Amino acid sequence: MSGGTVIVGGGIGGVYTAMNLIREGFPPEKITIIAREWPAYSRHRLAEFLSSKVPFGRIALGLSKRLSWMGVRVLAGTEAISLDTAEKTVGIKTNGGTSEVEYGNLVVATGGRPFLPPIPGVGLKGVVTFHGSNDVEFLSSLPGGSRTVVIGAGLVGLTAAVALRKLGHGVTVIEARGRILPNLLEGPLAEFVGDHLTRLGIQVLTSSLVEEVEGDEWVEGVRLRGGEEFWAKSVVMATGVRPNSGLLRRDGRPIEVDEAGRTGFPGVYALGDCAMSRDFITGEFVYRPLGFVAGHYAQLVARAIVGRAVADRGVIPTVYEAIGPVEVYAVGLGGAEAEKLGVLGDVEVEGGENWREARVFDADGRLIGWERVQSGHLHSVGSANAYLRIRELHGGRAE
Amino acid sequence: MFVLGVIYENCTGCHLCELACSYKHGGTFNPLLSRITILTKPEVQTSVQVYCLQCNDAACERVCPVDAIKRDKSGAYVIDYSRCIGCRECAYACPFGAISFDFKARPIKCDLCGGEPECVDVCPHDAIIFGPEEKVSRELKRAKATGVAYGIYGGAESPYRRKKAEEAENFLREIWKRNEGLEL
Amino acid sequence: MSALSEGESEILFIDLSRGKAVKQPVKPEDTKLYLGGRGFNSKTLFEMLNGPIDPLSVENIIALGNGAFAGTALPMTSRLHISTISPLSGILGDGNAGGEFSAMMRYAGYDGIVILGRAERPSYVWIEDEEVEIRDASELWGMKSGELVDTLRDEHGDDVSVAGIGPAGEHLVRFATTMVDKYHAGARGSGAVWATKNLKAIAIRGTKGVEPADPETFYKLSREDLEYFKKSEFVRRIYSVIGTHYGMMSWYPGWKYFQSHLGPDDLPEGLRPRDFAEFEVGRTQCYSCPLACKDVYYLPKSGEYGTSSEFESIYALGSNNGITDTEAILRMEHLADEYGMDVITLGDTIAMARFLHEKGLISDKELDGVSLEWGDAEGQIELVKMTAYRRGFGNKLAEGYRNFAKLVGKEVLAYSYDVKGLNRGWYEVDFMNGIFTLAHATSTRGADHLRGRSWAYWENDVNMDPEAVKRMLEAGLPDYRKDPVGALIEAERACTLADSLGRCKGSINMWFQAVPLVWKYPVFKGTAMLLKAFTGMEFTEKDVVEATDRIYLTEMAINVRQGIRKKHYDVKFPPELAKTERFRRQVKRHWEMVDEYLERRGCDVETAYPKREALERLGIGKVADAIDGKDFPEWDGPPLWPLESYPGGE
Amino acid sequence: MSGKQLLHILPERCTGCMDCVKACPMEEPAIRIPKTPGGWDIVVCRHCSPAPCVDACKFGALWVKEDGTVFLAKELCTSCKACAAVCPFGAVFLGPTGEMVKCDLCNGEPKCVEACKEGALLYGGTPDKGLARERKPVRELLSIRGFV
Repeated sequence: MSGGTVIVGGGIGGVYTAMNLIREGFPPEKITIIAREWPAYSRHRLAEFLSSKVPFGRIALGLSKRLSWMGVRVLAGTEAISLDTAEKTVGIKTNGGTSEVEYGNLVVATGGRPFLPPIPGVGLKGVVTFHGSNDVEFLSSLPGGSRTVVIGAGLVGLTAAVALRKLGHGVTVIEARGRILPNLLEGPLAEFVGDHLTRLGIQVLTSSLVEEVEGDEWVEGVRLRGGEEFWAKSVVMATGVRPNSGLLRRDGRPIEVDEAGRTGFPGVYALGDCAMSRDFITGEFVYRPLGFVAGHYAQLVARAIVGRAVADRGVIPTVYEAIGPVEVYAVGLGGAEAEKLGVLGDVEVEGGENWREARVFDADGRLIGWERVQSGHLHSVGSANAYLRIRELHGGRAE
Repeated sequence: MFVLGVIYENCTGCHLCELACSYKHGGTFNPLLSRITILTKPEVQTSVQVYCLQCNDAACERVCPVDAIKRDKSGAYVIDYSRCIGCRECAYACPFGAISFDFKARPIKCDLCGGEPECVDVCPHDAIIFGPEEKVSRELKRAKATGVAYGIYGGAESPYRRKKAEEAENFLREIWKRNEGLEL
Repeated sequence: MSALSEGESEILFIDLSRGKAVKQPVKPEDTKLYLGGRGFNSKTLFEMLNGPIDPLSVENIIALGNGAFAGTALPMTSRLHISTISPLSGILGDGNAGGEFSAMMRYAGYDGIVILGRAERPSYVWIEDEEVEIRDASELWGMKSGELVDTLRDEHGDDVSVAGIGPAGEHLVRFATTMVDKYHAGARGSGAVWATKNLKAIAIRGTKGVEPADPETFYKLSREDLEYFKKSEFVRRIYSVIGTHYGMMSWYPGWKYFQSHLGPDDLPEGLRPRDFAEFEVGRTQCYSCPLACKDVYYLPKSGEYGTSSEFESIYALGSNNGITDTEAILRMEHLADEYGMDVITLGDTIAMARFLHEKGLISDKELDGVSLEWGDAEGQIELVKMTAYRRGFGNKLAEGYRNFAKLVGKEVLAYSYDVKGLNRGWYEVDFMNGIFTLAHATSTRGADHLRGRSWAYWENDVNMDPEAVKRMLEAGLPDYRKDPVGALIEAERACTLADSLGRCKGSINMWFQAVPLVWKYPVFKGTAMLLKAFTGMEFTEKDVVEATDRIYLTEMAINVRQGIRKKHYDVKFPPELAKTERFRRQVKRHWEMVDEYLERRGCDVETAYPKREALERLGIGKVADAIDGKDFPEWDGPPLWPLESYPGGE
Repeated sequence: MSGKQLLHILPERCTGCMDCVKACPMEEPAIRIPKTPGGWDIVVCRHCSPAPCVDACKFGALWVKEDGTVFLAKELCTSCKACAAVCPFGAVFLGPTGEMVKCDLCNGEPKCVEACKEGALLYGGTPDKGLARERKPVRELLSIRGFV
């Protein structure tokens, strides 16, 4: 397979790199995808998969099938276990057996895995994450009216909570930090979302640390540091994602890449939830395990592999989510992330009866982030404006 | 503030303003690309002039989701095409239909030619005027009164039309007299 | 759409027999040779016909041409030129109409539409840019102009322009017009030709616009021309107020079949411009024209609105018939628009009938109860309707001026003051140093005032701007007092040019109007500058002059094939006068002038055929191939059909 | 027509009959008619140009077809919702199955326009002055001045 491109990972990052390579004129038969699960599916549809009980076919990516038809070699049920960058080979494991695959270019798109905090009891049966189809299959098998605790009030946790609530379960969300969606939204906006969740009958607890997940074999409840206990038949751990970077580094940190997704090793690229990505606004490399970031780098890596020049400024985060009746928009940097990157200036918040909006500025007063939450129909929102403004203010058009 | 006004009573529907406008904004003659539109029905010499009134607190400006419409120093709301996303929200918001679209479906509207409107310049019957707000509204009122006198709005017979024709006849005789003995 | 030179505009051939539309790009060299409009039409007619033909046969074609400057901001350029072999005269018959059709054609990407063949059933053509569709028109057949346009606008949108025919065309009235947008008529009988093709209308919408090769120069020159008319006191105080009714004061309209002519002080009440102003509710004009020469009138008795009552309709329908009832004249004019008939031929034919009746040359028995008393306005309204539908006596009137006389009897042909079948009344040769009679004789469509007559002596220009006339003379415009033939040829060039550019010349018969910028750059220099800026091709004043000569000689050749010979360049007088010595002398003078004219035009003085050397010098030797040494049956008007064989004919 | 075909919305004419929603051939109707305090709003893709959603889509699932239609290829969409984040009108939205929903103009023959009896949805080419004639003050003037 010398000269061929081997893609490790059958998720969004891997699949779209293959597609973009083909678009760039790269022969499909010279592409190999090493995929543990196949066909690839979209994690963004897990909540609907759960709450509307749509068949798996609807969350699967139609593109996976298309790639097979086009002649891309897919090694399904296979895992990459080792990498020899000198010999340009990847060690793989299939059905218990191992072998080696040679590569001309290697794309590491091994994704991320849910982070499980070191809390006693996270290994109990009934404690799941919200990351894969098996998690969702378990949750959908719960008898109606079960009690569930969701730990972590990020986008994943909240969409899971709403989906579970829709199924008629009693849901409690527990967040360690001071507000829900702490990385995404400013306080007043988070509060707005929280109010609506409460109205849905979802109990939301912030600044609450889980001390222990209780139970013998099966989970029975959750105890907080203050001693408060919540009885639950299942616990969803939505406490973030960590990179699957083991193929390239041992420390569990995301793989460092350049603007075109190149790692330090010749012919080796990395993208998606296992790797860093560049932030458009600051130009800094950050760890941002979001689907469209993988999509962005899938374009760049494909271009770099076929030898086209890549001059890329990075990604403007553009997040939308419907959390129950609330629509959440976030474009650019949130206050928390801006602070972490050291560019936070002012934050302005305004709002009306059924909406709240925040604008985040850097120290020079330039717009770097825009957030909005709203419920019910509003004729138009300023998201496009924020997107254009940020693009204008910070280095022209995004590639 | 300078404003543009169209005197309905004077407009005969020749469409020259449309051609001038489309030339001024794109070097081509195409009434569909004009920022001013004269809907005409020549058989009853009537027309409806559709043009931007440069409203105060204009709807187009307010609804634009990307803030691409701004008022310039001549008082015209101008579309910034580097920002415009072509969503046509402005056109739907304009109660007068004064925003239309070009071939690329970009919205186009009157920009008062930066303070020197070409349509005003070409109008052969002084039906399009540009000037201080008070002056324009005075002109519009005067035209309305003349129109009533002329019988444009129907109603009683008007001596005005006959008088104008008589004046024309007399002026013709005057010209003949003037040209008598003219050496060519 | 950009400039002509790039060949981006097309000629659209609609073959109704085969139900097909074929497009051919306009070649830049054709633009250079024939300019456009009338030039293109005449070229097409010459190339596609192989005469002589019966105008009402399926062989005939109709060419619509919009003129080189159509759709631009150069003022007064929206004339649609319509050419065919005329059922009225049997020779080249062309005329132009205003409205918006010609601009729309340009915006749709066409510089010519040629209609051939015959559709199986009543049809109309719908054109929207590239798309051309032949559609069923059985519902439209029978409609008057106004209803036709309204119906098609309901179907295709308010902004479409419509050219079509009214009931007069359907009944093959030989002077039926092509009607554009209800009120704009193109004369010489093309309306009947539409009907022989089973074609009721063409509706068109164009969206593409037009872009000159050098927009900046072109626009600058156009603005200059526009400003001239805007500033003119004559235009503002007379022309935009009374329009062509100006002619009632200035042009000596005929009274009771040219028995006398009314001077400005003889105008009876009811025929003065001020009388017509009573009915006016507004003024309008064709597309892109600053003049507003057309009145919009309201008729209280019938509750109708009409527009563009012109001098011609007032004199032909009114004074020449002894009618002074203002509202009745307007109503007849409106009916002529609705039915689609030429007012001049209509009025003059009726006037001749009255005259012949008065002389006892038409008996009461033939009249079938119709009154032919001078001044009978109500009776004439009835006659107009009868003519349009070829009912009763109207069936004969519908044959048109000279043909009508022929029907009455060979002996009355002497009272048909026509040249080549077209009527313009009679004038003494001595009048205006012979140019009136000569102009009528040499016109390539028969006696006509719009082929050079009034231009040859700057009739109206002097009233508008004597200084500019002086400049024109200084620049070498021939002076009719010294060189009437030269003056006429130059004037014919001006008219040919205007027709080919799409410029209007009809409204006030004026150089300034017909030839762009002539008041500033005499004589054809301004036109050359405009053509250069518009097409991007090199154009000199000489090129312009040669193009108009090329067009004129091509038209002569068309007529040669239809049987026109030198004898048809004759001049008519009332038979009583023609016998006198004074008139015999004038006739002799006329033929001398004709000889000089033919010589200077490059025609054979004996046969009046255009000479090969002249044609070759102009680069159209192929025209000579088609006529040289050939003998065509002598012209005596178009072949007339038995009266009962016309649709509706009794 | 040489230009692009546009779907025009005139919410002031909408009576909320939902005929357009019923007529939409998509599994999840791509046109929505939410109630507003003053009447009804019409939410449907404007097929903007340059469309922010096309710019934001990193998966090549949104592109502009030759006729100017902004097209969503379901097969390429991952439901990352970046398009929804930048659409000012909520015209590209998350359907109940987790897939994104967006109007495709029915390949040039929009069924919603056919269904709308109120004339609140219009479909026409550009450039065109049709919209001007549809505005209320203009329509009134047209009728006052004897056009209709």
